[in-house]
Amino acid sequence: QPSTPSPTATPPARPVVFAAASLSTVFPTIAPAQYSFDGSSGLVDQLKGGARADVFASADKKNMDKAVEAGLIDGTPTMFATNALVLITPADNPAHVTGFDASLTGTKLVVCAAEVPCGAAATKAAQANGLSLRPVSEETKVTDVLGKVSSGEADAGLVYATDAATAGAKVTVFEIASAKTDPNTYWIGVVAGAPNKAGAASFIATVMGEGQATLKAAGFGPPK
Amino acid sequence: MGYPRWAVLPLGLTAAVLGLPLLGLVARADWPALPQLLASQRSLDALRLSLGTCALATLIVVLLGVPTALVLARTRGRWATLGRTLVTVPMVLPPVVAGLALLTTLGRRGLVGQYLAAWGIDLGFSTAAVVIAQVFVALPFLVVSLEGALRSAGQDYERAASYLGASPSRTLFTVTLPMAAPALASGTALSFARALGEFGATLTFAGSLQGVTRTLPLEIYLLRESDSDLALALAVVLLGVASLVVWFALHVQSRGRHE
Amino acid sequence: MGYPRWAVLPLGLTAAVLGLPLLGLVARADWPALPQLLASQRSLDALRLSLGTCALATLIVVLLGVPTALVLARTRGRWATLGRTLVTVPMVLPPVVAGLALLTTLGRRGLVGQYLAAWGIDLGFSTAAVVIAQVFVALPFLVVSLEGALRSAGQDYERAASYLGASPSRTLFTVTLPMAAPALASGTALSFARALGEFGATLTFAGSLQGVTRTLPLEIYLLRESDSDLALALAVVLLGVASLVVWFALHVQSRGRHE
Amino acid sequence: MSEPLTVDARVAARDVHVRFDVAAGDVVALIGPNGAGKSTTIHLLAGALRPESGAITLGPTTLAGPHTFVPPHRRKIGYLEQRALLFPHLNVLDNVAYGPRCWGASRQDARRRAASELAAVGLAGFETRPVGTLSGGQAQRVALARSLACDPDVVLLDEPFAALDATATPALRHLVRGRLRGITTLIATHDPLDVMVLAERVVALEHGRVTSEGSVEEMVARPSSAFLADFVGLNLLTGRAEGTQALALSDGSLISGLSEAPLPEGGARAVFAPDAVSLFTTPPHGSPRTALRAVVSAIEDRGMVQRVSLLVAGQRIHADVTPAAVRDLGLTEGDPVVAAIKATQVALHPVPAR
Amino acid sequence: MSEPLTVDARVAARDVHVRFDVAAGDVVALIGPNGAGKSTTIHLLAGALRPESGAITLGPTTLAGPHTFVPPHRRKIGYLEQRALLFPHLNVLDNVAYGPRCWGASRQDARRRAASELAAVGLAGFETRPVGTLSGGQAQRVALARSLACDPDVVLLDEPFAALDATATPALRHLVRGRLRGITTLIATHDPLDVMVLAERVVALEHGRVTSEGSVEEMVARPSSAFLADFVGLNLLTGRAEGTQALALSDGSLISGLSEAPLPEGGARAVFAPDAVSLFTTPPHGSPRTALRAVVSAIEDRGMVQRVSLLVAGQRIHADVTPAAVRDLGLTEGDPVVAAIKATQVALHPVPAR
Ligand SMILES: Nc1ncnc2c1ncn2[C@@H]1O[C@H](COP(=O)(O)OP(=O)(O)OP(=O)(O)O)[C@@H](O)[C@H]1O
Ligand SMILES: Nc1ncnc2c1ncn2[C@@H]1O[C@H](COP(=O)(O)OP(=O)(O)OP(=O)(O)O)[C@@H](O)[C@H]1O
Ligand code: MOO
Ligand SMILES: [Mg+2]
Ligand SMILES: [Mg+2]
Repeated sequence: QPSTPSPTATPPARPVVFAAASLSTVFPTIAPAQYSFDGSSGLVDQLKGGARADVFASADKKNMDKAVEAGLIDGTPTMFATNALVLITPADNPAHVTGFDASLTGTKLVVCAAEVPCGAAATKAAQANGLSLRPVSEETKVTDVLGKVSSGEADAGLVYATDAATAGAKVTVFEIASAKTDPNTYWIGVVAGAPNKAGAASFIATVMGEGQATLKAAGFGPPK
Repeated sequence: MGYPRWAVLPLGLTAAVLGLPLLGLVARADWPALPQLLASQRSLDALRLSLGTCALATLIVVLLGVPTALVLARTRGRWATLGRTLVTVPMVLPPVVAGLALLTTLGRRGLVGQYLAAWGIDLGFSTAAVVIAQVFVALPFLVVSLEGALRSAGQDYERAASYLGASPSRTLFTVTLPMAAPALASGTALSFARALGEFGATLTFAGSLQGVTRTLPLEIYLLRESDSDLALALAVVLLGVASLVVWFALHVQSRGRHE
Repeated sequence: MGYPRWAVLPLGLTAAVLGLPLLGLVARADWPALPQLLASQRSLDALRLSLGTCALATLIVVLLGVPTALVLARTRGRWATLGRTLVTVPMVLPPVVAGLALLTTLGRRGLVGQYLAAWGIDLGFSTAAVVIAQVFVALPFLVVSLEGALRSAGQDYERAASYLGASPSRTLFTVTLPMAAPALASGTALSFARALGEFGATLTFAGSLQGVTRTLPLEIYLLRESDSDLALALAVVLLGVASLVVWFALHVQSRGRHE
Repeated sequence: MSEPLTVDARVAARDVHVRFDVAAGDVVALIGPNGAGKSTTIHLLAGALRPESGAITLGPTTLAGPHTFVPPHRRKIGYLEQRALLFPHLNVLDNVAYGPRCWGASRQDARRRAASELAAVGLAGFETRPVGTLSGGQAQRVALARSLACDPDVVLLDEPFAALDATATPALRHLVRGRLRGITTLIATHDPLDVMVLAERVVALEHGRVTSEGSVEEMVARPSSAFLADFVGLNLLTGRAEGTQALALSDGSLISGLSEAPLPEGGARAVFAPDAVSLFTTPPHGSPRTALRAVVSAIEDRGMVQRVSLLVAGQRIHADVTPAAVRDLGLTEGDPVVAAIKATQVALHPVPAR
Repeated sequence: MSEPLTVDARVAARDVHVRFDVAAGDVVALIGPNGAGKSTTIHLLAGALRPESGAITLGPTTLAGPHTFVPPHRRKIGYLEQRALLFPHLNVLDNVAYGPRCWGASRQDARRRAASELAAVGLAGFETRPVGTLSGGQAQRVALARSLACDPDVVLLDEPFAALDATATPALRHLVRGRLRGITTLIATHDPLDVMVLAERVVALEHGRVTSEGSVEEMVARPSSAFLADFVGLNLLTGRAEGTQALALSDGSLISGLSEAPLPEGGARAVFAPDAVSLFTTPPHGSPRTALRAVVSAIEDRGMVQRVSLLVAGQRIHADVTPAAVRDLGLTEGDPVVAAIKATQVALHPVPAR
């Protein structure tokens, strides 16, 4: 993926940005920076371990809260995007799933484990729709759910809209109405003791500003 | 005697490199929460599943790996080098890629899996898939380490056995393997350890369902999402179990040898 | 001769178990996209970084691991068993846990890291951290496999050298190691492979900064977020590089031996 | 049970090309200088080496040929190498029991057999010793017991006694001799006594080729090369046992000597060194028991000694004497002399029986 | 350069407790049956084994004691084991050059030295051979060259000639003899000839204990155990060289014999077997060169032979004759006799020099 530098006011030096892995495609197209991508909780662990970073972008509120609690964030973090859960099936939909409904019973359904953000969202969605899900696997990463569905290994899975977007034609997408109203939230903040505070601030400004269009194009929803 | 005295310096460094992080792990683990954690059904399920699948995977690894190591050690020239390269290379795959490779091959629509599926055999999301993933990542370790030892040891004693009337099979079981016992034991311990720590391939190929496919490393990974310190405590448990198994294997082996 | 004829059956199974997934990988990779992928700065950076750190890590592993294996192989009793257990056990850690262990020990606020930080040495998230992570996961493989071979080989030739006036060091370099060359080569290949495939510990301990800590497996991991087929193509590149290195090591080694 | 052996085998890499036959049940000594190809030949027979061309047959079976190769473990051989190669993970008894187990004996039978073989080599009581704790000679004896414990069809011995202590060798040689009766055997050896005591025929190798082949008698009487002459260095007279301590030649003259066991009736050999033969012009009166009428057939100058060839009852023997003695006695070819040999310097052996 | 050696060492696990001294430059033969402790003693001296109690000293240096232990590589020893143990990854030349390299020679010097040692054992031209391609005897010769190539202070030989072909042994023994001049040496051997030709003193071991110790002469004259008597089996007379082919005893009588190299002036030994001694009542006229006046001091019945002990110029020798001969000659103790020995049965050696 060639990264096109955005024509913002160039800060003195590129900030170091710790960002959730799900942002790895979109962030580099928003602004140049030194990126380190990992799962959000992994990034919190790294920050606790003394990693030098300027910006932390988390894929959920829980991990951002953990960071704040640990005194790793300067000031208050900002929500910069949302991401709604969707149901996907392989392109040919072999189990004839009709949506996030009873047609899922008896299919090979994969979801995220309750511990990870997409899993928590799945649980909420199931409750909202009065479904009791019997998944064959509770994945630890949303990419693994996507991988199993797009390879046809599983009949259906719950992923974020952005993930479904990367799979393109390999999957069929069913929107979940309840999820749209209560999406997963993305948060960003300046890391306490950041060596490049100016760079950090300008990076966040870019994300909140012209970055929003890029995020939208990648499937993210606007911050609430 | 037997080694230069300066060798204890690198030995000490090795002890530091390997030992300090383990110490750090133990120091940071959330010990008070451990008893409750261990009593939980999830942890017990994961432990049971891990031990069961690793035992089975190690058995399969030994059954397949020992003859493979033997043939490779006794073959010379291009083919042997090719075979040894092929056996070594899977070790290099990041576990996630290994899992993807298994998925594209044995998955429902995979190279081989589609025929298996037609026969009604569906490996996906089953405990069998966990074992397959473990075998795939652990097998090279046994083969590579045993092969090196067999090659170093030479064939004098095997020839002596054949003159006494021992068929190649009998020679293998009564001479080659007993004499290679230290290497076999360490190769097996290596494979068991690799299988027990296996994470990425299992996750990608077999999924993660409590009691069916969620082994201890997967459980630890999941636990980490909510509480890293608790996850570390469970990792220490994994470490303890592994230590016991490995220590026992080495102990039995060293007692079995005549001094 | 040299092995029972039935041994080719498990050999074939091993070939299938290890070979088919590799084949599946190659079959599914997004080949047309590969040239462009390889030309990208990110891929090149990752490849360069991986090869450099692995070479350095393997060097350190050999420097530390060979004397350690020697001492362990030449020591008997409780201490040896304890030492061998300690060396084997880190292999069992899921890589992510290994990374956490490193972080809690060598990180800026870690057990040891805080003192290093006071001296102005900051290991975290630097290329040095990548090498340390690789050494931590790869070192046990060399030690365990070489130790088994040295123990099997015995000490007759080393004694002969000492009678001729060779100090333990000289004996090590002129007799022990040359005679253990096959085991040393395979142990080194094993370690190199393990370091090249290392992913979880690196990610956790060293982070994932392009050109600094983002090695090939990390790049593959990231690429998978957007396009798994492209990730597989890069994995095949990793595989190719590893094959070349391993094949070369084995080839040189087998040419160096007198028939 | 025993079968004839034919060997015609080439190993180009070692520049070895050997061709010879062994009759069923014969004991053949393979002799030759270091590097002559003795061990290579033994390896060919054992199946450790496959001939590049030629064939090796045992009775009706082709052991090795252009299209066949019987692997070592299907050849019922008793093979003792220069190195003992005892299995380090088995104790002494289980080492010896290994062969019988391979050929189908029950664990108990194999152990019983092993214990008796061990006793035969003088190592009763060593059964449970780890082999790593044996002395060099003890190990070699265990290896000997091990190689004989599976009733081999063909026995291959490669310098079997080289590591044994001198006082133990005669007894073991005697034991081996008894055990080889009727078994086709090849012994590679550097010790002329092995040849005289154990073998019927000799195959001499030099530079990888058979340079001479024949009965022990022929080789001793007419060594065809310098090595052979040097190697043999002993006189051999064949006759019939006369009582248990003497041997009668065809002309009725008697040779007194000593034998390890009482001589059985039938063919017997008297073995003595050329330097044990004293020459007199008239029969002396002294301790030497044997005084043979002989005719000088040749005198060869060998520097410090003169080798006098004698014809005794149609057989050739040699006497080594100093040049001074030849001068003193005025010996020339054709002279009749009396050859005196002390009985204590003559070893009597039965002709090795098929 | 050479130093005296004192040994007082115990290895309980092998039930070995040996105690003996070796004077500087002496060559001592270690003899004893299989398992007696010869190799164990050699291991103790080489440093392969540490004594559980006692001490081993070389001149002023304590090699092993309660608080000291000099490791093998700091002892300048030339050690040849029963197994050749040539380094399989080095060629023949580099195997031999290994020792000199260890002791600091440049690569070139070490190779030059190695080449000459190889030539000395008759293996010139084998320099670049991989050791895996050597025959058993060739390998042992290379090992001998290797152990002597670093100018050792103490030489330890454990059955050095056991694997060599019979025709090559005398030459090598001669070579070793020359090389050992002035070097403190221990030879464990089963071959009486090694003792007679190479050694000044003998230490006899049985069941891990020194059962007898003394000069070769004393041991031969008065063997103190059945094993020794059996082992020796040879007569030894010491005198002074008289010309190059004879030896004069203190009473002036001469013994003719053969020697491998011309005898130097000074002390010399005549070695011959008891069965080579013929007894006469009057001097006979025949080929035997030597006729010694002797007195019968004892007659021992050994079954098939009678061992007649004789006093010759104050030294004791034995003659083995048949019972019939004793009867014929009517021998009893105190009788004067003439002992005749053929010169070709007498080996003359210089007394091994310090
Ligand atoms: N593995 C081998 N590869 C190549 N050549 C070899 C090998 N083994 C022996 N040779 C060579 O083959 C020839 C015959 O060796 P062989 O071992 O048969 O001799 P030998 O008669 O048994 O001698 P010895 O009395 O020393 O045991 C020698 O020149 C030797 O160097
Ligand atoms: N490694 C060992 N451990 C325990 N006992 C041993 C060991 N090596 C030898 N022995 C025992 O010690 C005793 C002395 O053995 P040693 O090897 O010294 O005998 P040796 O005199 O050299 O005999 P040989 O003539 O057979 O070589 C024997 O009883 C032997 O079994
Ligand atoms: O990369 Mo995430 O934090 O699992 O969405
Ligand atoms: Mg040989
Ligand atoms: Mg010995």
